Amino acid sequence: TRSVGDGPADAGASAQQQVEATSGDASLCTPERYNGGVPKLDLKNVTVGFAQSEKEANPFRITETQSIKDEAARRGIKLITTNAQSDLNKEIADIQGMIAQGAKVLIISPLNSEGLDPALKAAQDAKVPIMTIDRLLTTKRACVDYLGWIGSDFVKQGARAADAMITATGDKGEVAILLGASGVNVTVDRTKGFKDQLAAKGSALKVVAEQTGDFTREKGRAVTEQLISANPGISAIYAENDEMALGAVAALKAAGKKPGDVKIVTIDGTRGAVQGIVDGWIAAVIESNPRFGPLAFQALEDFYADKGVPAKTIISDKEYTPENAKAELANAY
Amino acid sequence: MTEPTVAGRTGAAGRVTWLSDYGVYLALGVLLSFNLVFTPNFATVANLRLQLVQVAPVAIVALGMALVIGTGGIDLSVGSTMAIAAALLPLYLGYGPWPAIAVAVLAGAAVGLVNGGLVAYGIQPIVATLGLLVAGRGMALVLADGRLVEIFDPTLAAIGGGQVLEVPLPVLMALAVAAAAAFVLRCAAFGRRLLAVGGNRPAALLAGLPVRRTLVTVYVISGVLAAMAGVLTTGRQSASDPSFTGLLIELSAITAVVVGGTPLAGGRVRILGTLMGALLMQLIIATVIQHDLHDSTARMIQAAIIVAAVYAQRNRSGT
Amino acid sequence: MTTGQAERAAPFSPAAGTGRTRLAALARRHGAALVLVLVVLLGSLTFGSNFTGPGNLGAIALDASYLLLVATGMTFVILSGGIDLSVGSVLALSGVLAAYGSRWGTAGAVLLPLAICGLIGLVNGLLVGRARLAPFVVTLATLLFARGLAFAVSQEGNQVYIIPADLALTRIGQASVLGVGVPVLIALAVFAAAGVVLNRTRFGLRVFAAGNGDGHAAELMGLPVAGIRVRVYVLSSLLAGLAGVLIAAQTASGLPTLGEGRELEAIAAVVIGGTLLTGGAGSLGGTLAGVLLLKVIQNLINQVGTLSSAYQQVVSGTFLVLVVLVQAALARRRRQ
Amino acid sequence: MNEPVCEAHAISKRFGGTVALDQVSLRLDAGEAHALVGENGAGKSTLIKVLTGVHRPEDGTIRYLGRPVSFSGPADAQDAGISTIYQEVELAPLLSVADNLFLGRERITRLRLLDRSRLRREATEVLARYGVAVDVRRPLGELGLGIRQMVAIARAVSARARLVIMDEPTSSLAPREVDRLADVIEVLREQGIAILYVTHKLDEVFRVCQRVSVLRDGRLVHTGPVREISRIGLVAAMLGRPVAEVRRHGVTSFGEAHEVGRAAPVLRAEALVRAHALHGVSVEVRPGEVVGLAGLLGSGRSETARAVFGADPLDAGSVEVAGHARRRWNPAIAIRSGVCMVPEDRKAEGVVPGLSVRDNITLAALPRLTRGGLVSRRARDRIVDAFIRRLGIKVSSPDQKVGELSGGNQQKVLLARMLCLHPAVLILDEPTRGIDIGAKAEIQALIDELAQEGLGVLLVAELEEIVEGADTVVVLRDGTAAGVLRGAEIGERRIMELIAAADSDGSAGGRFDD
Ligand SMILES: Nc1ncnc2c1ncn2[C@@H]1O[C@H](COP(=O)(O)OP(=O)(O)OP(=O)(O)O)[C@@H](O)[C@H]1O
Ligand SMILES: Nc1ncnc2c1ncn2[C@@H]1O[C@H](COP(=O)(O)OP(=O)(O)OP(=O)(O)O)[C@@H](O)[C@H]1O
Ligand SMILES: O[C@@H]1[C@H](O)[C@H](O)CO[C@H]1O
Ligand SMILES: [Mg+2]
Ligand SMILES: [Mg+2]
Repeated sequence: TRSVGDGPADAGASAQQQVEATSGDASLCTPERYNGGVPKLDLKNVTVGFAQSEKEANPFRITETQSIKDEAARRGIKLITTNAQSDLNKEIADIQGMIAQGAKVLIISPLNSEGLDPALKAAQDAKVPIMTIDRLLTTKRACVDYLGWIGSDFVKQGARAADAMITATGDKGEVAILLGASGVNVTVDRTKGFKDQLAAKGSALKVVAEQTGDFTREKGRAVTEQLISANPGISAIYAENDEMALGAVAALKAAGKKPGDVKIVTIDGTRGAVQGIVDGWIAAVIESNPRFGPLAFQALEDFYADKGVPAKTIISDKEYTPENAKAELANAY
Repeated sequence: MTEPTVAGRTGAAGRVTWLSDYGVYLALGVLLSFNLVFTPNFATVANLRLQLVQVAPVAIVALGMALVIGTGGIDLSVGSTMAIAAALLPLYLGYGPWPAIAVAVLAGAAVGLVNGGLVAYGIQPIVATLGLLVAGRGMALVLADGRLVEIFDPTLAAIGGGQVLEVPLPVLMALAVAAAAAFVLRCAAFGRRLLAVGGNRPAALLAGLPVRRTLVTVYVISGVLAAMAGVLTTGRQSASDPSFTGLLIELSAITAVVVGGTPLAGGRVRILGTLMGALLMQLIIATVIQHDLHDSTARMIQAAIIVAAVYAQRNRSGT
Repeated sequence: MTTGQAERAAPFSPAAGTGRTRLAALARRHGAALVLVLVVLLGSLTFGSNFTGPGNLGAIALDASYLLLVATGMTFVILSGGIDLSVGSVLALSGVLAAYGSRWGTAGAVLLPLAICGLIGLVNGLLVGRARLAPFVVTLATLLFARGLAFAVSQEGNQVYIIPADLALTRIGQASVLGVGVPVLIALAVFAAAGVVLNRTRFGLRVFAAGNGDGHAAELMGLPVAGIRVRVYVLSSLLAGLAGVLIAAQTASGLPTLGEGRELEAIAAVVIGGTLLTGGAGSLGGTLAGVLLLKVIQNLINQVGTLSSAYQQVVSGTFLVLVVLVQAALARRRRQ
Repeated sequence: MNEPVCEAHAISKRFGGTVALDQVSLRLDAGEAHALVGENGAGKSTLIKVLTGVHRPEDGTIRYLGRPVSFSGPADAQDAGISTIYQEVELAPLLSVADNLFLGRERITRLRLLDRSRLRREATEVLARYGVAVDVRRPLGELGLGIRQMVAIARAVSARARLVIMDEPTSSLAPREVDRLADVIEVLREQGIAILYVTHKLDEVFRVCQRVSVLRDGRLVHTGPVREISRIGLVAAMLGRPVAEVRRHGVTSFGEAHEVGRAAPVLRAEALVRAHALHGVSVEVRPGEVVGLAGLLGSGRSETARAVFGADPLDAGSVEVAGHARRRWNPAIAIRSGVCMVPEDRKAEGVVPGLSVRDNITLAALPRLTRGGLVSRRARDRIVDAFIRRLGIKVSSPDQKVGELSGGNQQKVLLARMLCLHPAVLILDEPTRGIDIGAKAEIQALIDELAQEGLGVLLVAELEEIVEGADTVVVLRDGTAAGVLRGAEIGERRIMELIAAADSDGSAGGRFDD
């Protein structure tokens, strides 16, 4: 047996998030500028709150929370955490609750790009700055509604997956897409990025099915079973996260397929998926690095040190391929 | 009142009775025909086998649910029980697959014991089992530290994916459970007791039947079957996934039972109908995915079919 | 009346009940409120102003207000002998429609969702009341349907509709009066009105009557049971819809994923509040206590801060069982 | 007489295969109490349900107050001024007595809100008129069956009705309440209200009603003034048998006293106490003895019967079977030790309607018929066949669902359920309630026969039946034994005296001259 998602301990330094680009550098956010000014604090003397959005049921979330906790511990900062279990209202209540409990700074991983308004407002009223990670609050303003954002470019992840898919398949055949959870902007972006890129490249690949796998292994498996039963011609699968991809692998195995019969491209970079490349089941993994801790706390430090925080910090996500998978396996989470 | 009002049954009595008894078969037939004609690669042994394998855990859970519903109860905790079983397997695999399975099944029995105890004490089944729906999932996550654990055990894999004479083991298990349930209901004293408790609990009590023991037993059976379904699922996907194993399966199971013609009020159980109900729901999902319809469309179609099926049975089942 | 009869009736009058049984009756009726008081006391002793501070209480109140709306409708449904599993999905659908309808201003954002939700309630009511289908199954179907429709309207979640910030609805939804959020005030007002309807009007009394037995008795007593059922389900859907609109106003958007599992939370609140799941007896006051109890517990578990979300589930599930167990034990003593 | 209040003409109603009503016509005049009698399953309740819009007839017309009508349901009929007490009292048990009385005609204030205080006041007043003194805020379900029936009557009668229909209103009433009802009907008649009165108690027909109609197998076989028909004639019409044959039966079918002798009691219950219900009742039953429990409505007869059987938990008291004291006592243990009970409320606590006659009969015998968890079919079918024959249960097959049987046959199924256990003591709580005269006679004869064979019987029944059938009578009052009568001491007057002993005005015994 192997427990999934307890990898970060032995990951090398290169596993940590690297900044690819920042934007909004012209007006870096500082306590004076933040929403009409917030008090300056010493992070060591205050409580920081972290609001996790989804169940810690997949390696991405496990690693994300752990990374925040580890970094807080490393820096000797007092941290409280909540988990909204994918319930938007609970995330709002969680954030308001943490403010009421005396958290002076917040790091939140928004459940979605919309809908956190009441929580943001409560934070504004209490003059509690919010650093956001992972999912971007698309319609809100940096340094007003929130301090800044660190995360991946999900559309680009999708586009890179398309590129990898074209390479893996030699640009021919039928592709099935395993969509992430419905109604989540990550799903929307990764789908858009993938399809747009295929179009842009004038790819000959044909998307024959798009079914939701809810970001879970079980659903990914069940759906793949049905899809390959109905379309034996499917020669490639684009899974919008690794869990679903691993479910798809299980389905292919059960159907008697051999590694490589169906090319799978996926996003996240979990250990299981990278191992899947090593084993020949998976063609490529586009990383979505969840180790937000160091960059997030660094941003807070920079904020209070008046160095300023850019509106957007986009991290550089790696790509795992058959060429580098074995070597990089230790860095996967 | 003494006799229920049965307006409308007078005229087309025969036809309506037929529909109410065979509505689910009719719906199944229609859906099957549709697929045979319009779904490419549907009529293959492999595809048929796939549908049966996928429905097996739901069917097993639904059979337990049918017995519970026969007593006038309901068991919302089955999904969480599956998760608990799944979470326990990797913890005890060190002692070998069979001890681990035994532990998982015992845990299912324990959950059933708590449910049954609460119901026998007089707590309404929905609330009693709602408690364990919430707490049970939490326990599973605590046990597994919230993580999915991959399992490479050949025995478990065989249970989940093996075949005997070309028939997958999960399917055989579902059929065996169905046969046992049907036999018990028909021939065993326990079956009569169960139906009497569901049909008129005070009467069963005054007839000297061990009402509480019957209730506890039924919930234990449901718990054990759910745990078995959890073991199957885990074996089949070679991973113990306490977060998602059995999530919302209670709704599928209840739907299968009710669509299969078992009244929620208790006092009557349809085993074959339950199997057919489960198969119907499975076929809807398969149809939707294989025709690449949207998830939202799938839900709306399911809703319509559920209502149509229970509408067809409304006179008989007295629901 | 003769003295003889008075004497004969005496042993059966409540005045003859012992002090102990009367206490038990009281405890059952107000059990949830009692436990609530205890929990709040415990919370304030343990966490002090982190718990009792206006910010925290305000957050609890806001979170509770949506559940209160849903649970109020659910109370009517359960009292009438039914159940409504569709409320969580209806709430989400309503939010999506509110955001969608906000292109036609506040009126569109309020009327469109309420109209559609009312229609869903009507379908529930007709299927349960007139066609006499089991409410559990009917509303299970509409649970699927409403969620499906919510996703369909938002193009499988690809399209998140935003409510403009300058819309009256958004401003009202996000405003607060004397530190109390407007949604809280609206929920309380609705709750109070519902209380009057349930306890002081003909319709309210008949809701109770419909829930006695299988409704057949009420029918033979000449009550329009089917009509009562229809209205109860429409009410439930409308209140879930209203909660959806308020959430949309609060969050300035309509998300189709909202409210999953809300139906079970609402049912739990109603039952903890002492309403019989089989119908016919219960109270709205109990439901309020039940709602607050659930939310306060959740808040307290969060206060612990380090408790993982899995433990939260264990605690709230166990708590639910304990509360109904205590109630059952009290009821048992009373019956003897 | 002027125009009838209600007139049904050539009504026919079928349920699937069975013809419940076949061309039945009935006229109800203002100020008359019209009795409707017939065997179980004759179609009486069905006719009432057709009149009030519960069922739609296949054929026939109904005129009400001179106009043809077709009510859409009970609500509609009630609005038109037809007020009905349906068979088997089933109001809203969880609602208060007051709410039950006025449901459908709630008192409201000008603001359209419920006028609770007025409701309570009027409810108390109305009930007082029927001699019922209860706290009207109490849930109805907490009260005994009899009281509930009185509430149902008060409810129907206090509506402003032109026609009051009563389907077996007295099935659970004691003589005193029946008297009250008779008075009420008298008052209603004086107001020009028409009353349709269904009953199996022929005394009431002659005391209360002016005209009588007889249904047999769904057909109207007689209608005419009460004074023109004899009791025997009425029975003959109901049964469809010649008068001479009917004459051979007495008032009840109980025979002479049984040989009880000095045998030790098989069952002895001592000083039973149950809060609010029993205050130290003791009962002894010897082999072959029929012990009757007599008392007024709510005096604790059913409570005693249930306590002896272990159906309700006791606060104090002891039960001894065949000389052995029992520490744990509940229905399962009672049945195993040979003490069996047929409960009063057939529907709520007796039959399992969805199960077959076969399963219902063998329900309690299951443990005995089971080997290794499996039911022995042969043994089961033998028992079932034997009892269906012996009790003359009318069924199409043992597989028929009990819910489809008429009341009398359901009662016999319950008797068979207990008799097939070969009990030493049989507790019967109103075994003939709602049962037609023929079936009643059969059951009485059966009790007699069983007692001859050495069975001890504890019987709760109408006074008349107790007087004729019991060897010993325990008279209950307010949950205590007011006295015990044996053999020749047993008589209606003596029993009423004991019941009335504590009643200062002694009104209870009023009308019971034999
Ligand atoms: N809803 C129903 N469905 C089927 N059969 C019915 C129904 N209601 C009545 N019957 C049948 O119609 C016949 C007449 O029944 P009804 O209840 O009118 O008899 P009744 O004269 O009131 O008898 P009782 O004295 O036992 O109350 C019976 O054979 C009964 O089984
Ligand atoms: N006059 C009354 N006032 C209030 N409650 C009454 C009255 N009469 C009966 N009861 C109720 O009846 C119960 C006891 O009645 P029980 O059923 O033992 O009487 P019974 O003699 O069998 O009469 P019956 O069965 O005809 O009602 C009591 O618990 C009480 O609730
Ligand atoms: O990017 C993450 C991961 O892909 C995860 O699997 C689901 O949530 C998204 O936000
Ligand atoms: Mg009748
Ligand atoms: Mg009685």
